[in-house]
Amino acid sequence: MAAIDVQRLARRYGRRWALAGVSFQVPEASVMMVNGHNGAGKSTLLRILGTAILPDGGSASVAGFDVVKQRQDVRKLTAILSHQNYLYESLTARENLQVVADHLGKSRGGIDALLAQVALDARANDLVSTFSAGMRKRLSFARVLLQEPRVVLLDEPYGALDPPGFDLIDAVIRDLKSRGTTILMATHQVERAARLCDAVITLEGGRIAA
Amino acid sequence: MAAIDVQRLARRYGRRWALAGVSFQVPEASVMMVNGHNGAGKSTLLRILGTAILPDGGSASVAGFDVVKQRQDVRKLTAILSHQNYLYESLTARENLQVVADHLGKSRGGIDALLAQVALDARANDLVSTFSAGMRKRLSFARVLLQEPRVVLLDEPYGALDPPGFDLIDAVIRDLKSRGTTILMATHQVERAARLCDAVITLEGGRIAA
Amino acid sequence: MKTAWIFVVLGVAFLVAGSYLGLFVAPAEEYMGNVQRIMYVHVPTAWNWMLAVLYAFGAAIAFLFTANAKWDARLEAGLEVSTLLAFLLCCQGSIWAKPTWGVWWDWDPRLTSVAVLLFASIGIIALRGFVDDPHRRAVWSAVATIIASVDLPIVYYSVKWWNSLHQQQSSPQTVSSQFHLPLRLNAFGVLFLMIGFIMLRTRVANMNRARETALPPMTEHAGEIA
Amino acid sequence: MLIASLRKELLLQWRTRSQFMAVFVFGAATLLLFSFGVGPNAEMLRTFSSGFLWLGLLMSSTLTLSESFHGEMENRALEGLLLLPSDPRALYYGKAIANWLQLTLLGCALVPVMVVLYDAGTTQLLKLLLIIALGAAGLSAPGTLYAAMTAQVRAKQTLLPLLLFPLIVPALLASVKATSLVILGDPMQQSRSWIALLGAFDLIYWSLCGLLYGRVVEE
Amino acid sequence: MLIASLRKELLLQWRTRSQFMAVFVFGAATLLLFSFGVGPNAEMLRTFSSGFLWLGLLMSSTLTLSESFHGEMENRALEGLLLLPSDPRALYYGKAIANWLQLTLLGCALVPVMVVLYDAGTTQLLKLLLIIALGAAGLSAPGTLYAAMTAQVRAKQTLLPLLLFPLIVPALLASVKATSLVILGDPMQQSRSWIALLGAFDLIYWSLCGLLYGRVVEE
Ligand code: HEM
Ligand SMILES: Nc1ncnc2c1ncn2[C@@H]1O[C@H](COP(=O)(O)OP(=O)(O)OP(=O)(O)O)[C@@H](O)[C@H]1O
Ligand SMILES: Nc1ncnc2c1ncn2[C@@H]1O[C@H](COP(=O)(O)OP(=O)(O)OP(=O)(O)O)[C@@H](O)[C@H]1O
Ligand SMILES: [Mg+2]
Ligand SMILES: [Mg+2]
Repeated sequence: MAAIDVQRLARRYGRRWALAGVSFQVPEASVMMVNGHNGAGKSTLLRILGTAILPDGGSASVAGFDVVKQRQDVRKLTAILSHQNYLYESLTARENLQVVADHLGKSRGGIDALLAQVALDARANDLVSTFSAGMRKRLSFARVLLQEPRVVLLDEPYGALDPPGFDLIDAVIRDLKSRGTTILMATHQVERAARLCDAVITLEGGRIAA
Repeated sequence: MAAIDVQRLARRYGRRWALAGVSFQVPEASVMMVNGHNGAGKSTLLRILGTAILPDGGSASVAGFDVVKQRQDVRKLTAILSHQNYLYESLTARENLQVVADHLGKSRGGIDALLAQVALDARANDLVSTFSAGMRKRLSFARVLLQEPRVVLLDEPYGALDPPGFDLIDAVIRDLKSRGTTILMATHQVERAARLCDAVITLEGGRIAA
Repeated sequence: MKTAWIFVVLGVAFLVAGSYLGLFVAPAEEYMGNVQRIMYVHVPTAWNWMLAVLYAFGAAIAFLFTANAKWDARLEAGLEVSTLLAFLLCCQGSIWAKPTWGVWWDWDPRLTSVAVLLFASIGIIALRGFVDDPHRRAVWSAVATIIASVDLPIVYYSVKWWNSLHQQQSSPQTVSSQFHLPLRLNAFGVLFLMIGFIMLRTRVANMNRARETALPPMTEHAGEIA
Repeated sequence: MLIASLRKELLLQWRTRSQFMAVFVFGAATLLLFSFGVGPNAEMLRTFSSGFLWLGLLMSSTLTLSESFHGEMENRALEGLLLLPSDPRALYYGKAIANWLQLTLLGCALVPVMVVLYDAGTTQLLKLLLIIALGAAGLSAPGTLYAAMTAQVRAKQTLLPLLLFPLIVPALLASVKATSLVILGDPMQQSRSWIALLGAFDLIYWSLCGLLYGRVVEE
Repeated sequence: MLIASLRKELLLQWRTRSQFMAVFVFGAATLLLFSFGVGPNAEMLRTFSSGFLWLGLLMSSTLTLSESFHGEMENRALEGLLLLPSDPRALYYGKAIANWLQLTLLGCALVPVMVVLYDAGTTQLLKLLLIIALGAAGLSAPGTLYAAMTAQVRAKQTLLPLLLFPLIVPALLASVKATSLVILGDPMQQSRSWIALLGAFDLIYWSLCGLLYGRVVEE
């Protein structure tokens, strides 16, 4: 069974279709890249699959659960790296991850290792409000990993990262895939992502380009 | 005379030096790339040169004017593309540019051409709050061009843009340079930028790496 | 559409008849004189206001359970008509209060609960103006309407308790039978008018929503729109 | 889950504790302004003191409440928590309890200000504390719900009081009445029934708002 | 430049015009709440009416003022304008004038509410308009300055009234006094001198704040 199954999905903002009927599948333990121009609807697609917003038409299931009717089940198994980074500005990097761990009912034990993985261990006790653009991206990536998701949705994961950061993302994606995680990634770094991906779809004006 | 002249520039946030004595020059009508890891101090450097923040030590001049003592002169000649995009969310794309033109005492005539240049002409009358990440970036780039600056400071210009957007930026940078504009660009797209640049500096922990 | 206009016409007819009787046929009241004739609109307005609030409350509950945009349109209509009625009620009451009680306003249970609900519904209408997303707008106004309606009995009883020492209202039972007919006529007049208005307003709301959600056609690939 | 949520709220509040001081000064300033409005009439001031106390607390509470969603909205952190997933009710009660604690503290801190400004003292401090705690609960429960709503739209500072104030009237009236009985003397032992009424409001608000919160924060 | 700035402000306000309605309702609700505080005492209400009117306007004004910097701060648009460069004074006066217009309008809209709620009418409408316009100017000039300051920090909603209220007291007192003379009758023609005083405050505020604005918004 496909890890992500999207059928004629549609979503509108006001009087404009951001997604106008998109269908595709992502098999388990594979990496798919979503391409497309600015405003093509990539973020909208990922936000629907991550159950952050509701679709206006069609259907989609993630890890076997419907994104409208079984939102809580979908949420248990997916994590999304979004344009919004979901960080508390007035908490430190470590506290941000601790809050997530607490809400997931996880132990706080693995947090330091995660911070080291994204090269933020030296800044673990600094407030997020003092972080540079790339450091925020790193922390929100760590936040995604902390959730140990079965399906990962990455919206522009390379944005604001430095070259070692690019390599970090690549390595983690390979690792996740080898452990059976499914990854859907929207990015403009086509060449870099192509090396990782098993499949590619291109959106154009809310539809899959021919 | 160098278009940008930076001497032992330093800037701190709280007890951490974001820039710890940086010196370099950028000749007129040339393109320089600033490299460096996340948190190396690139944005801080650009914001000082754009007179958005003040340095804590050293000195810098842009187009012959000191960034501390002659801020208004510097501002007349420079434009900065910053992590903050300086856009009014509740105005449309066109109105945003009109506001800038009005404040500069420029005519509003060239705005439509600019919008077409960044491929936003179809969305000119939509509110910025409905724009995708890349569309905002395009609009703030148009905002920079509207100022007709002599010195351009670009902080991560490729971020959030799609591949045609990358090419657009490259073309515009080449064009600006051929017309005598000096460009200082901080980016992580090292290979792409290397094709454009006349010189490169790399920051590391607020210093120029050896 | 047609029925709505029939209701409006009927309402106006009843109101004209009732008001004619109330103003020119019924005798003036003993203590208050002619001012008292405001009662013929005041009391019907009050009754129907309560009905409108109930209607809005019902629509809000129905929306939360069905998520059907139709209920949102009904909620919007009910809310606005009830706001209008509450406003009229306050105006009529104030005009009446000035000569009888010597003040425009007084903090008695009825008045307070009307004022509270008037402001609450204005707040909800304002909220609707700020939310662009139609779904959110509907959910939020339904939630706010429910809370405000639950609040209504609480306000009524708490204020009653609060002011229990100096009640100023005379009791409706003292109304003599000569006043009944115009009162009844007007009550039905306002009721019909209100039903007509709510129907018309619902239609406008549905049309607004349709316009707001008017879309260029999608390809045949697209799924059904909920 | 509730523990996790409450812990987070308290941590956030601790980080922005200077806000509490600012709100307190604001409340005190409001009390002062009221006394300006009434003019130099000591007897009148004492009579209205409890009303002014609660009005001051009400005004300040909108600041506390809307601030409590500031950090949640900056990077849409609240959405992030919901997607984990977290139970919206746990998130709600965590925040409502934290806000309740802060408002109770604020109310207690404003009492001495009232005593000094309006010459309105009492010896029944425990009873006063109880009233303040119950009244603050009545503010916090719907306040947290509405703050969640308005935090997501423009003009939040305006809409929050607009929606909240009418709603809060019964709890406010009961609190004012109970407080004024405590301050001005309560020969007929009426304050008990007001306190009971206040408790009843709290019960209704705390259960109803917890149920509705999920609908408000989910799209 | 001033034209450009004013034009921008009016456009922004037009886009957020629903905010104005909301602030008005808020102001009206505040007036209602004040009368709750005083209780059912008609004579007293009339006496305090002008004080309450101005307090209500003051409360509402902080909403208008801080909202007027909301759009500027979202993407640091104000910084963007300063870097063009724009003259900070033009930016200031543009915003201050726009805020003044809005507050004057608001004050006028609140008068009928006051008349109805407090039974406090007058026939000297032109004089009242003058007082409201002058008083609104006294609110808007320092208010815009402080709103710029507080918009850049956390807890802005709290800090703005806190900083503004003490500063505004003289202008407020003069406005209250002048208004109450207009409403309650002015046998000794004192209102003239209060209006003159108000004008003098305005002159000082408007010139001083324009000078200081540049220092506040530049780093
Ligand atoms: C639920 C709302 C209301 C209901 C059911 C209601 C009902 C009534 C009824 C039945 C009467 C007739 C009493 C009589 O003539 O013996 C009355 C009188 C009156 N009402 Fe209302 N009313 C409501 C709201 C208001 C409001 C908002 C005002 C505003 C000031 C108001 C002001 C008055 C006045 C001044 C009288 C005459 C008082 C008197 O006879 O002593 N009422 N109302
Ligand atoms: N909140 C919103 N309100 C209105 N329109 C929106 C909103 N968000 C997105 N849109 C519109 O929906 C379309 C798709 O946007 P989306 O953010 O999904 O694009 P994207 O593919 O992620 O673009 P980018 O590469 O620039 O991030 C765009 O036309 C955009 O203007
Ligand atoms: N407002 C701030 N308060 C405190 N520290 C800050 C602030 N802004 C930046 N810093 C710190 O200054 C250093 C340099 O930040 P800067 O934003 O210049 O980095 P950068 O090179 O632009 O990084 P990136 O590639 O991630 O954008 C970092 O250590 C950062 O944490
Ligand atoms: Mg996107
Ligand atoms: Mg940077």
